[in-house]
Amino acid sequence: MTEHVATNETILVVGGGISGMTAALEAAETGKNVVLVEKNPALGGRTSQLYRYFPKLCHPTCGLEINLRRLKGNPRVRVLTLAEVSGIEGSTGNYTVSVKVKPRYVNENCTACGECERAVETMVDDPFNYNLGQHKAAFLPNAMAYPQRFVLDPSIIGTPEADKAKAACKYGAIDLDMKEETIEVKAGAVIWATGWQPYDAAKIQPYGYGRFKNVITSVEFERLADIHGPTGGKILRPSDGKEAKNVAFIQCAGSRDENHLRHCSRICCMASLKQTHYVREKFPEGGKSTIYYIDIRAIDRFEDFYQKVQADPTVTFIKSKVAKITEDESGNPVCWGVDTEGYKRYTTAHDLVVLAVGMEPSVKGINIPGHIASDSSGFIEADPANGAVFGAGCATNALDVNRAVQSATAAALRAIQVVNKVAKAEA
Amino acid sequence: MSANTAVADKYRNNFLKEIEEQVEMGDWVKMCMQCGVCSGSCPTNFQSAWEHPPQELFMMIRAGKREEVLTSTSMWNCTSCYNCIVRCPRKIPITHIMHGIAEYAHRIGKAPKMQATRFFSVLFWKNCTNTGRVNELKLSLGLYFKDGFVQGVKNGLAMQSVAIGLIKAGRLNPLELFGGHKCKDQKGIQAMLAKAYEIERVRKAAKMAG
Amino acid sequence: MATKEYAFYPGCSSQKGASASNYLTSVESMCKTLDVKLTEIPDWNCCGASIGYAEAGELPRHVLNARNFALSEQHMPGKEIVATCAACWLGARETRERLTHSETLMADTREALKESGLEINEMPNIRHMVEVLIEDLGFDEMKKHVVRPLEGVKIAGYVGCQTNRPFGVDGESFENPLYLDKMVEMVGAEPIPDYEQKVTCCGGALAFSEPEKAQAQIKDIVESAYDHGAEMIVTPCPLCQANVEIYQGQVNKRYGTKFDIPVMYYSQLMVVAYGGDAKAAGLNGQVIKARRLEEIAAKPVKR
Amino acid sequence: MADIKVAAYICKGCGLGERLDADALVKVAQKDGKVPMAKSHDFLCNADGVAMIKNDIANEGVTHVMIGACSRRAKTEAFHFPENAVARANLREGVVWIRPDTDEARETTQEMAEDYIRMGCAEVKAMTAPEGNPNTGGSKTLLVVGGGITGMTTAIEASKTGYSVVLVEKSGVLGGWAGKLYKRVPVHEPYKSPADTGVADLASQILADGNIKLYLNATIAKTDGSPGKFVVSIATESGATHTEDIGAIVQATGFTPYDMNKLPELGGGKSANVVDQAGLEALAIDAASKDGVIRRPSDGQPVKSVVFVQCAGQRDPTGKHLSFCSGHCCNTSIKQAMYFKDANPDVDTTIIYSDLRTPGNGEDFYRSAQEKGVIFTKGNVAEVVPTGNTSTVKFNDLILGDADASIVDADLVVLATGQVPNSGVNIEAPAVAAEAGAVEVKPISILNLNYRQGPDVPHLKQGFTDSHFICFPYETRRTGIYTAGPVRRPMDIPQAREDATGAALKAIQALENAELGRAAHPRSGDLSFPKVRLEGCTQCKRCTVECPFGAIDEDVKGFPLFNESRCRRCGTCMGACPVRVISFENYSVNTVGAQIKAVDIPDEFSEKPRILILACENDAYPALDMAGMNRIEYSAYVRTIPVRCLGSVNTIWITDALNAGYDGVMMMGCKSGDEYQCHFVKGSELGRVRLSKIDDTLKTLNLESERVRDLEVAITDIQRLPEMINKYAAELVAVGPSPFKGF
Repeated sequence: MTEHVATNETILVVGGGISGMTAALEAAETGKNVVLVEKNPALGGRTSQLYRYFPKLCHPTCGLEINLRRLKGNPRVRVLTLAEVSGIEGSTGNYTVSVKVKPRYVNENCTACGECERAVETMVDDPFNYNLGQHKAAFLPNAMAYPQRFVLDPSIIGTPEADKAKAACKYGAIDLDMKEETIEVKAGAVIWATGWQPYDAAKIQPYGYGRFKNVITSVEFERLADIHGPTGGKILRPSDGKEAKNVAFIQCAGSRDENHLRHCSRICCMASLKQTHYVREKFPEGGKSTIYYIDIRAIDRFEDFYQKVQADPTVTFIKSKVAKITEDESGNPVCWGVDTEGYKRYTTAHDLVVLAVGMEPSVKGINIPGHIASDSSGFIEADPANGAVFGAGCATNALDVNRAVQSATAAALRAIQVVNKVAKAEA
Repeated sequence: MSANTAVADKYRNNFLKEIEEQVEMGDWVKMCMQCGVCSGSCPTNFQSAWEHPPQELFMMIRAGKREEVLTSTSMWNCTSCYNCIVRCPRKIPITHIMHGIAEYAHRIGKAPKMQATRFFSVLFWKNCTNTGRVNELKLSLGLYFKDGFVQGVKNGLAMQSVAIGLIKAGRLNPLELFGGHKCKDQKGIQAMLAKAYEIERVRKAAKMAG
Repeated sequence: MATKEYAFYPGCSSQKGASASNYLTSVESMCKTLDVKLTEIPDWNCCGASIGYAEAGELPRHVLNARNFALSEQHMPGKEIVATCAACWLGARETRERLTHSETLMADTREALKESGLEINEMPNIRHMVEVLIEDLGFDEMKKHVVRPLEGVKIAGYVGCQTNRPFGVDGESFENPLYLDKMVEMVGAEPIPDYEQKVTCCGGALAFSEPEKAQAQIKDIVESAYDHGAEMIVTPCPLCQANVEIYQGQVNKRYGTKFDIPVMYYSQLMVVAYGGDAKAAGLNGQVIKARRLEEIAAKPVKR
Repeated sequence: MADIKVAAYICKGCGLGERLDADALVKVAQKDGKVPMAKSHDFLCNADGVAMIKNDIANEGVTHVMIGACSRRAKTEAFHFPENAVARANLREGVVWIRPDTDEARETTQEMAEDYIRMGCAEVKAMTAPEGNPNTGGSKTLLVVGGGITGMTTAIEASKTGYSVVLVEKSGVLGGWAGKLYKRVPVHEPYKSPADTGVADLASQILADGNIKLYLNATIAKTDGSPGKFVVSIATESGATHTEDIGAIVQATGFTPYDMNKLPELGGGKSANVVDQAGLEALAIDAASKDGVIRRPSDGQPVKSVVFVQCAGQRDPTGKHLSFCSGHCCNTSIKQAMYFKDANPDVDTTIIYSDLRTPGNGEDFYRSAQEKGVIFTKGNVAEVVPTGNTSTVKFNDLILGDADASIVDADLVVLATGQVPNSGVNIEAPAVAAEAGAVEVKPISILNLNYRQGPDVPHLKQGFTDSHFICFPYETRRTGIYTAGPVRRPMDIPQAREDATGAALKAIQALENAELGRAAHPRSGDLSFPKVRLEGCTQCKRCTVECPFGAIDEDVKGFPLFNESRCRRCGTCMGACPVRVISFENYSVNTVGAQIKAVDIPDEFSEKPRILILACENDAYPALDMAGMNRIEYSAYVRTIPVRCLGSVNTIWITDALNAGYDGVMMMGCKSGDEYQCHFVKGSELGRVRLSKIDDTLKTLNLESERVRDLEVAITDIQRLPEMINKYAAELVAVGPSPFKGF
């Protein structure tokens, strides 16, 4: 990866998740120069935090490995991490984008040898694991991290801990004087692929997320199942570390709900169906899943997967939006509601409740610099008013991975159309 | 209605339209997506089951089950706790619809005659609109004596300790029986309410006529 | 702080000799300390309460509430209406919302009001006393007047339904509102923030018509308070107070329990904490006597 | 290649210097590796270290570089020397990070490192720097097959990007199924009402675009060639055949509605008043051309009540009908119910569904229908009984628990049947059809590919075309040919348009890369390509049969004919070849074989077994790397060689290893089978099939079957793999040393 100078034939991609990486790589492999901006210290985004994909139950890191290999071998993509777009000026074919880059305190000399991590003692919350666990204040963001370079948590800068890290590094990779800087990047087109965030489950008051430790979100559950996660891949419940064998999955936690998200987030049904597999995988004996749902939306080719899970005797489906969750004296969350098929009331205790939280576009509520038209849910709309700023992936709609990648590939073409015109005009 | 037309009306809009026209907030019934969160949120449904919880009533309305809905005791179980309203993902004003269906069933004489809450509800409204203010003693006695004098005495005796407790605490005044709190402009209130009833009657009749 | 003035809608149960008369007593003392001036709306009428629905119809119910708005406007133009009763507050607020959003309903209401020679020109704000305390005065201001902290008293904050749903107090959660706990803390007592029955329905009017249904819920509410070691329960709602307090004997008979826990209004706690005596706090109005509070109220004030 | 000059560089950073004897490694490189220039460096990946290597290349004539440092997955950009042959000896993740830092482990750890240096030197010497496939074509024209929404969108988007397009439509009009719709589901807020289909607009754009050459009433008679130089014959109605030079192809052949005549229990084919969704569109278009009232087909009376039956012949677990959900039908029925409600709110419209599926903002559309008074009933329809001019719909009302619910006197019943993809000939089907004994009508080929492997793109299990990959939706098994729209997966109009745009990009990318002689995904940019020594070929045809991508045909004499631009560089042909005549410049039977032979095999008395690991570079090798990063220890007796795919593993490597005295061989590759995770589709499966036959070889060598172990591995197996390795090492101790040691 050599650095190239961005021009108005460059495509700027905002967001280094699977959509952003796809858009960047597809454009670069078609011969275009790309600057890829990611706000986290490593690429990968939300999918890299998943344990498995539905419906194949394959591992997202597998595709990430391929994408990273594509990236490492492609000099046309310049990656900026810890970077956020703070302003876009100009118009189609001629944008100047301001990018705010936060200090990593570690430069490219880093070999990821890990000596700084061993030297530092301070622990900080680990956002890669949704703060379910902690890591050292000198850390590699995750096992697949690209750039494969450590990061110092800003909280230790100016403390003896930072000095310890610096002293431990034999390669002059730690630079405690790094400052936040804003750089300007020229671009002919911009692809906005900032993805989604899980809906804030604490807002769904009856479910007691935040009040009851054993009520967690679906994205957190992924981390519990993942070998790189805070429990080393064991499904242990947060309150007492007990094995959570009897797991409830609550669909539409935030989605299809006018008090929260009006749209259907599309992926959550499939995600829960997939997660019943984790329960079965980790507890071949005694694992039990209950899915509380309104409609199971196993759309198109995914129907098979639903039928397979339906045939599984350890999985129970209850057509019901759970009304509320309480906690019993052993810390078990208890679901209250009515099975609307046949009107059966239930108050059922589980070891763990997993809320299938909805998808909220990351751009919602954030002031996107420059003008970008979005719908009332905050998803970026295809609108001529957006000029050559194109949405991609979950920033545009609630999409599964496959559709997000399609969307990103399409966005790459739209951007290429713009820069090709620029190139033609300049030739 | 003959049995045949009843069959023909199943899953037709007729009863739904009737509810929309005649019941307060009835035009929300069609918005239900049968998630059941209302049924699961209802406290009385959990203490002692409703025959048909709200979401099921809505489906019955849409399925044209007129008799079953209007003669049901279910909506009379509502305690007006508003749990269903705040949790409904469709923001359907379920509490009001429950009251509304009950009111309509009562209005057209379909409501179960012996339903205690129906009786109390009527009693309460009459009590409070009579003078403009509630007379708690008369209200209680009215309830106890709803099933005749003998039963009334029994009911009263059963509640004796409660009443004595309240009297001792100065929170139940036996003298309320002979007058008690009232508004000054009772006449104005009666006239105003009469007018309100009249307007409402005219409006509902007009809706029925289409 | 300058005197705060409001139009006051006490409601039927707060009248002299009625079931919540002690609530009114304590509110009056509390407001005196806090320099809040409540002026009763002349000739106010009943809100109709939720239970009146069978006979009420839609328009008559709103007209009933609108009459109070009109009277308030006539006598105290521009003043916000404050209710102490949850049902009064909710009934009035619902009418306000409905009339604001439906021109037809507003026109019909005006027409009916004419019959009693009244008119509405502006919609008043409808406030619950708790809102006034929290939003207009604030916890710091309320706390300033505490001269006799209720030290060591463990109190379950029972919020109930109608001050909580569907409108609730701004910034509070429907499922776990914390303002009563903050108030308990403010008067120097010990709250139980994880008291899980704090928003359970007391059964409302079903306590009269179908007591077995209501009492099942009352049992849960009281039992859980005991489980958390509460010495008393505090509530902002007259019907909650009455139902949870006066039926404990009946619940004991039905379920073989031995409940005997006092149920107080927040205003009573405040009056005692503000140095008021038992009478000013309306403690004589308890069916289940609040001995602990009476003892504190008898103690000299720490200055 | 003429003179090669190999240089070995050994890094001492990241603890390598402390844990290993670097001077000894330099000596091993010189002595055993026979490398003229070997150096060590304190910090090889920094600017100074890289500059040293670059200087040697520029000024010392170094052509081949062996780097003994970290894994090839680390510092890839620093050690990027595209003009040179480069090998990496993984001393960090592969040696010191997986070994305990103890005195007793020091000897075996050093041995491990020395072997990797030997292997790296041997490998690099067997390599040449890849130069790219010279056998390229330069056509910049896209062929789009299908003139529906998807095909039209692909054509327009490609043209907008500056590429010319040949668009072939088999019917006489553009528009496809969307052209037969009255209106479509809205795609913008407020999602309240059906919207214009947009078909006319797209069609006029096509007709006005000089870059798009349109063939109507035309089909593809033959497709020859490979990306960048396809030659496509187009047959037109007149009987004339036109030939076009094509760079890449997008197949957008759409779908056919599932035949409702197969659903007689739902009234399909039994009454004019029972229609499918397409039938209802026709009624709506007809009504719109008249008074706007949708009428009962049987007698022309206005429809007063209509029932929509969802999932008719879909989501069927019995295998009788379609097993999948077509995704769009819930929204389509909602839209169609609105046709009635918008015209006359008094028409009763009931939608009977089992799961209502309106993802995303479709939820708003669902709400809008409810607002308009459409009744939604959760139930399973058992029977539709047409009598006279009406029908009775019998169903199980799942909410009201009424198994005998029925709607009588429905004027019209609409069956929401699914989408059957128009994916052409299923090239893998004949065996299946024969088994079932059924006489199936032979489907008509769409692309008529003149490929050895068959005339169309392969199908997935439900008849849709690729891709099977979640992260890579456009990875078809026919390089340079992409499918888009409902032929690929059930989809609605907005999705099809998005898909069409993405496919246009992939097609453009494919023809650009083909021109440059580079590989397409997943080894995108790879300049190596297969070379065959035909003089050694025995015409066994294994390579042509096994190539997962249909890259190899046969020439008239029966020799394999490589279409390099179709090749994805997996090496499956190389693995298949019994006479080992196929190789890549930087990956060959020799590059791996030389590594196997370079390992120093201790004698049978040393109690130091040797285990060869052939690890797929996509999943197994990264998993081993991450085990190293997590400092998970495993046996010092393994020697790991990354391979492009298990499919590229030639059994000679295994026999060579066993002959050389290795005690065991572990093969680690991705999941194969229906839910395959192999990045080369069939590679790992083919590798395993070959391996399953190795037992015979073992028998002839008089060796135990435990000597070879096949492992299905995922990239997350960072704990499992070390466990498996250690377990296997222990098992081999029980089996005893290989009898071939010391020969």
